[in-house]
Amino acid sequence: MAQSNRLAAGGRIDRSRPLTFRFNGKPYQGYDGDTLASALLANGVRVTARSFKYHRPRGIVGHGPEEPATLVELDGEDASGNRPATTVPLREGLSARSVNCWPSPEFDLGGINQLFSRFIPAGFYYKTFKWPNWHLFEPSIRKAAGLAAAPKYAPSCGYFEARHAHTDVLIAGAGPAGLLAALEAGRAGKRVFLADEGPEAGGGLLNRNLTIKGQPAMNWVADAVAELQGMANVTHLQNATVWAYREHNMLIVNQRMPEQNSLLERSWRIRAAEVVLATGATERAMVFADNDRPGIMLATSLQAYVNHWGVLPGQQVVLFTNNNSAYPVAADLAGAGALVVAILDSRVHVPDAAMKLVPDIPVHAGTVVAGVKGHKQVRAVRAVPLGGGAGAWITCDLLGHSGGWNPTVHLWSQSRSSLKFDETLAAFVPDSAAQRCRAVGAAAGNLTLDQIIEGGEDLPYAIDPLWRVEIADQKGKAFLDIQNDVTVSDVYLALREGYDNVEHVKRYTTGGMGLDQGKTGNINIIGTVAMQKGISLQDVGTTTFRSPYTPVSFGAIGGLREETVLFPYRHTPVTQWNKDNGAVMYEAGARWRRPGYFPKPGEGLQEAVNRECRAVREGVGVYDGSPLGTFELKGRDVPKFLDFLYSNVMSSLKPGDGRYGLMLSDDGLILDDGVAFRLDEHRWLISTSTGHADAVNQHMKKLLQTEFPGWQVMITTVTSQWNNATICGPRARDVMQALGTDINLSPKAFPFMSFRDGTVAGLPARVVRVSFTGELSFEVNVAPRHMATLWDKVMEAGEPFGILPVGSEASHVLRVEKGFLSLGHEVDGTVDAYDLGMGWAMSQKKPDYLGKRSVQLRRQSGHPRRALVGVLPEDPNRQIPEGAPLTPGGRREATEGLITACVWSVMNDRWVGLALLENGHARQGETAHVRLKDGVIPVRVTKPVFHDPDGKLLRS
Amino acid sequence: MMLIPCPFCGKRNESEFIFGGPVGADRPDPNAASDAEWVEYLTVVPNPLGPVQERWWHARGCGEWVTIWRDTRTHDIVRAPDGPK
Amino acid sequence: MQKYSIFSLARNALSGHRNWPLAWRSPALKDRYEVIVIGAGGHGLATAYYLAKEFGISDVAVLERGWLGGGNIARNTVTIRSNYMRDESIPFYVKSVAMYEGLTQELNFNMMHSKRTMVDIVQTWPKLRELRRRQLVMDIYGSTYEQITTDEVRRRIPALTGGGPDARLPIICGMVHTDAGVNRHDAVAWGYARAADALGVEIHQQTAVQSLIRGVDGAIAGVETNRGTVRAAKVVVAVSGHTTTLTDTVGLKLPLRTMNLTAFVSEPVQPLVDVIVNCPDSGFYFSQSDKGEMVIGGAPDMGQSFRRDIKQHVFEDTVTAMLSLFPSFKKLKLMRQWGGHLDIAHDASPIMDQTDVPGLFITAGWWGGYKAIPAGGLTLAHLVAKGAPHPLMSSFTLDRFRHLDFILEAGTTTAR
Amino acid sequence: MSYDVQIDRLGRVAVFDLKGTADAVGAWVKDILPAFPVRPNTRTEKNGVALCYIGRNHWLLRAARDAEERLEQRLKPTNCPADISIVRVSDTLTFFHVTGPDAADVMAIACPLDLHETVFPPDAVTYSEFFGLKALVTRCEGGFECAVEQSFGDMVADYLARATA
Repeated sequence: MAQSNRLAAGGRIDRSRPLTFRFNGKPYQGYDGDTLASALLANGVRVTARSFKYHRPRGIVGHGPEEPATLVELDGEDASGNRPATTVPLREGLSARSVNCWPSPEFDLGGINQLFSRFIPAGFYYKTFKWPNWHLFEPSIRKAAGLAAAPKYAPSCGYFEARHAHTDVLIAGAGPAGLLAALEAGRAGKRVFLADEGPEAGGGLLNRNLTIKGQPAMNWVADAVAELQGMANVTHLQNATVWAYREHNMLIVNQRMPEQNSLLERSWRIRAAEVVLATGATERAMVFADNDRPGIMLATSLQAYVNHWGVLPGQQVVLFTNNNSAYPVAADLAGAGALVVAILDSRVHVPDAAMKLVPDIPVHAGTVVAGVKGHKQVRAVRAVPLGGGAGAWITCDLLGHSGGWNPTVHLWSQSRSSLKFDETLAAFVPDSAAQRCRAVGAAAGNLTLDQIIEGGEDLPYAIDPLWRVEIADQKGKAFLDIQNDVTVSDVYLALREGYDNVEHVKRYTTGGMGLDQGKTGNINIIGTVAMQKGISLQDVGTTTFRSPYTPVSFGAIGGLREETVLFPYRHTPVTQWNKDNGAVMYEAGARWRRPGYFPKPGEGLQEAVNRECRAVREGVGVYDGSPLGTFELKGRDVPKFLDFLYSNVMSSLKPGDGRYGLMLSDDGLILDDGVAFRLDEHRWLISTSTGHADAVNQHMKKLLQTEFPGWQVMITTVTSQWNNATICGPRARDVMQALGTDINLSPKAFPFMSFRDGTVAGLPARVVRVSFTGELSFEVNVAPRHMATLWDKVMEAGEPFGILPVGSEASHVLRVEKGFLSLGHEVDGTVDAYDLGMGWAMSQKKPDYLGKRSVQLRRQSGHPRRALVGVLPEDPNRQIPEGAPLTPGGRREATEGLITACVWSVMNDRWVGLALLENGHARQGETAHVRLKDGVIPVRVTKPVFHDPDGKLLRS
Repeated sequence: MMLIPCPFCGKRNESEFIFGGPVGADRPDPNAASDAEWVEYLTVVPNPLGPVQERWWHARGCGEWVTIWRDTRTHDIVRAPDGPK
Repeated sequence: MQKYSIFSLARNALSGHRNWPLAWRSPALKDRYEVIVIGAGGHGLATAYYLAKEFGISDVAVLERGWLGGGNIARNTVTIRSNYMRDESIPFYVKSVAMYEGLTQELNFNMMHSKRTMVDIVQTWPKLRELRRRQLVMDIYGSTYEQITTDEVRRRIPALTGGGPDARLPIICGMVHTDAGVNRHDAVAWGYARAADALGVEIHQQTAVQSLIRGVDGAIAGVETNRGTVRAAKVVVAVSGHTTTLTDTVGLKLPLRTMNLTAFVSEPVQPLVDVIVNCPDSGFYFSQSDKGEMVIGGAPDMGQSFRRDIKQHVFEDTVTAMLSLFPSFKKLKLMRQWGGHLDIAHDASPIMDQTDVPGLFITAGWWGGYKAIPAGGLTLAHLVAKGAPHPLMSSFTLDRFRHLDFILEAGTTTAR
Repeated sequence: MSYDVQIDRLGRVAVFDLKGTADAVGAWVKDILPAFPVRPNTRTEKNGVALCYIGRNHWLLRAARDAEERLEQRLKPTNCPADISIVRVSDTLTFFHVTGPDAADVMAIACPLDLHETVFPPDAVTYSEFFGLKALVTRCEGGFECAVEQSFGDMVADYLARATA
């Protein structure tokens, strides 16, 4: 397994650590420090991919994240798809496959597309595949599209992590400019965070033979890294890509291969006081016929393979450039033993400084490449004078081209900072900053080392832009976007058809929409559009740079935050008891998990619920009411505050008494219902429904801080300071007696809607007489520290009376039998208190309270209202699905109401329901019709109460 | 993720806050306002291409209701209240 | 209008595709039109097309400050569905879905409409109750919605391996909306533009309306643009998030706010999910594009915004929710993300109406307005042409606010 | 453990919620309180009783559980004047200690605050987020103390375990 293209010496690889890997099933060998790309080139592998649309053979083009051509899919433990081969670090046993071709890139059946490529120009699918319809074609199109296979499993071992970080200066990029910025800030004692996407610091210096003050530039890099290492205030990460620049100077970094082996990737959310973008520059491609053939690579990438990886990808090299940067490349290649046949320079005058570097290499000024021989491998290129002419074929096995350089402005642009087109550099460069950030080094347009660091020696840039080669008799596709197979003629077609905005061109041709986001090609598309329309590149403008800078795995973005962080869960001290006693647990709003019902072995939901209901109606039951929202209000102005907050009057309450009330929003919708108690002159306790506790808290605080800042009302949330066991049913008083209490429980001494403090079962307790079941109820409130004890004692004391725990399903049945309101069911934003038969709760006395005016206004409109009614299906054994619509005569017409609840009533031995029905109050006794898909259910309209209509029991 | 200046706690992550809506017109006297005035107060809020006054509740913080001016084009917070005396 | 077909494609191939005509003209801007439509987005272009096609009004100028099809239609998640809850909404969306299905043929432009059904993943009982309620009302209007078991959900969506019995929010069941589909958003804009142009409608890009002009009688008289004054007795504002920016110039007060909604796509992968997956309890939805990308949407950002950016915490919540149900996506990569702004009415339902300024029409408050483009364009054109609301949209007028008769839909896909 | 930390879930702690102006509260119970902290989100301490200034006119009094009854008798929550509010809230919070060399790393996963000692000194105490929940964060011997709403205690314990597993 000889590495035929590996140089005898040189490169930043560890030749003492050979690694074996597989590519498309074949075994190869490389070295530690290689990327998959450098190892493949070392092994002389030329065809490494097939293109997306035409399935043309493709090789490796670049050496970093800009790589447009060779995407691979990794197998095994680190399976992941669509990875540029140039960014895959080589590991022992690595196994990779080319994407997008079958069975292999050497012999790809999809290559057939090349034959009818002329029939599938840009946007062809908008014009055909219409008849008979898209479905006929979609499956095959979908199969053909899509690059790698989708991941099948989550990583079987290891985990992702996301964390927060804060820094004075965040520096993106550890090339010379980034290192300089880091040293400066670090020495000044600032907190510095330096992140670089590569495995090693140095940026462009890693790939070139440059000197600083006469010494190899990489020596300077080593010293800088060492000094930063010694600073406690500096965090320096490699393999860490800054991929997003958000508002308020928050940037996101994706770190691969972090120090902890079980950690796959780490996501950093970094808040920086200042940001320095030292993201370097990306070499861009030349555009000429068949510029995508394997063996045609970016010039500086060739240099990188020689200097960084000790690989010489070919023997006979031609270079094609419009700027000086190809000349050092030629020198390095020649130095590595390659035969540099010629440098073709589209510039008419080549600067002497460049010529000096290559005394023995033929340089053809004012010359371009206008054609390529070779299909799976470049064999010769056609050199033609800029003005046209026959030209000559030059034999070679490698073509390096440099269309100039683009400052890497992705993050700059993401920050909303502006770009301008610099005519001398023929590139878009940072203009004015929108946030506290600055660009430095090549990212700022300082493309040569001497501009960046004192004593740095480099050639001047000297570009004369050439956006595309235009030679009359040029044949073959000239690619602007190699990854998406977008050619110059595609752009012409788009313009010809009127898709002439750069965004139209991008969307119509898909140019720049690949995984590489057109890092090497977009500028040529813009240049081509500019030339074609005869306007400046500034006026054409760029398309939006969007995050991420390079693709990021979702796992890292999610980090450890799994669904429980998104949907937290809350427990009461009785939760464990519930589980131990076979409760089926549900989500009960506000993140509480509560028991739905307590089935006995072999018992279904309905039997269990019936059993629990019968216990409450005929004996006694108990439920854990802890999740109810509870707030203590204190201050002189609480009474007037509550009178504004609730639709009914609360200020008239005497200490020790409570009242049920409704809260409305100011636009007249029902916000919540609950009970308010007056503890003493200035202390009040209010309870809210479980699901709305947070909303009510927010609502109250907003009113007090923004509307009535002068009012003296102090609110303390005590939901979790009080838990309660609510004992309900005809035998509830007996159970209370059995528990033992110093509170006089007689109806006279302790009437409905009042509370008493005392001890129950020896525990300090506040007992409240409210009822959500319609039965005699005692809500025994204790501190959570006592709740488990209380619960056990209640079950023990209740045992002789057949006490049962009651779940939310039975509670639902019991409240429906009583016609008690449930916000989730009867209140859907369309009804008001009058519709619900609770007009009594709408105070006429109070001149103003939240929602009063809006309810009046809404009722003035004269639109028909839907009122709460009871419904009895004519067939007592016919259940009605909750939510089912009521329509006139059950016909297929607009609805006139809906069933809000329907339960099996053990007391009535039939199904009973509640409904919102148009003009319902006037329609009692009539028949209404529920419309189902498969029929109509006639129902009798009744009052919305099916048990103890006068409420004697709950007051008993 | 913005940094919202809480007068009590200083700048904090937006995720500590709950959005409290833009600041609309003052609540008119419901017994004096016309129907149209009442509806406008309830439903119409300023929606400028520029600074808007809005409220954020420091729910996972000190509980302060913070009123700020924020530019809807840039999300820059252009005016914020002072802390407690 | 040149007929697009496999034959025209073949014919043009032989001439190197050098003879394709312009998809739309770039005519000179006149100083007066019968109708001005502001905004060459989905609703604007559709309205212009139906004005010409259905109501014979072709003296129409569509004024676009940027490039046609560059509004929210350029950046949305192309979900087309009619599973709403209220009588006011369902028939409108049923019509829109039906129109979309015929649009490729009508406009002779391949919309790549893929009627691939949507599956709602139900994880809480209140949500199931709400969806069941929708199901039976939808049935009245012929919109399909069927409950399926969790096993069936997993059979249809093999990648859905989360949400098991021990999950925080276990999957209870699924609801299948077979009418739902996706298509190619750019094609919708370009198809309407091309067809409207062929009927005589003028589309003027890079023509920014700076303000509206009222006549002495108070009625609308035209618009001021960066290219001068253009007059018309009827002006339609179809600019999504920027509605109030324009109506403020004539002192109109509208119950609208502009909010930012983001979306993102994964790297392209081989076909994996062939339905639209919607997870209302978790707060995200996605479908796989024909190119292989997962196109994913989540909840809107809090607060008004014209910035079109991504809120990291909102984005992370969406990703986290997705990974909880689709753990294998941990290895999938984010390829691109973006934000778009849209305006939302006080009751979160759309507004299509003539305003208090006679002759000034708005179509706004579209909260997921992509699915509404065909019906929205048709019914608004009806309103503009006839001066009376189309029966399908008569509830969406401003009148509902006069007595606070809100249309409260729990219908947005991202309600969490 | 990939992080070198210790996670402890504390037993109940005595906590009282005090509201009202410093003057008003001080007038009622000055003798048993440490000096009122002046800077927001800081705390003072006197013989085992910490006074945390955690909101406008809002303090938390924190002490060992055995001090609870004694403090309650002195504070007399039910008798205090109208212009102040004193409520026993010991049961509403569950306390965790994250200590050890990597404590800051674990905190960085759970909490968005900048906890660098230059920004978050030893006497700092504040409400912030902890795994997305409202939490009271402060420093303790060798690390950090976080208190969350008691009913979320199990969840937070679970998440701390995951973050450090």
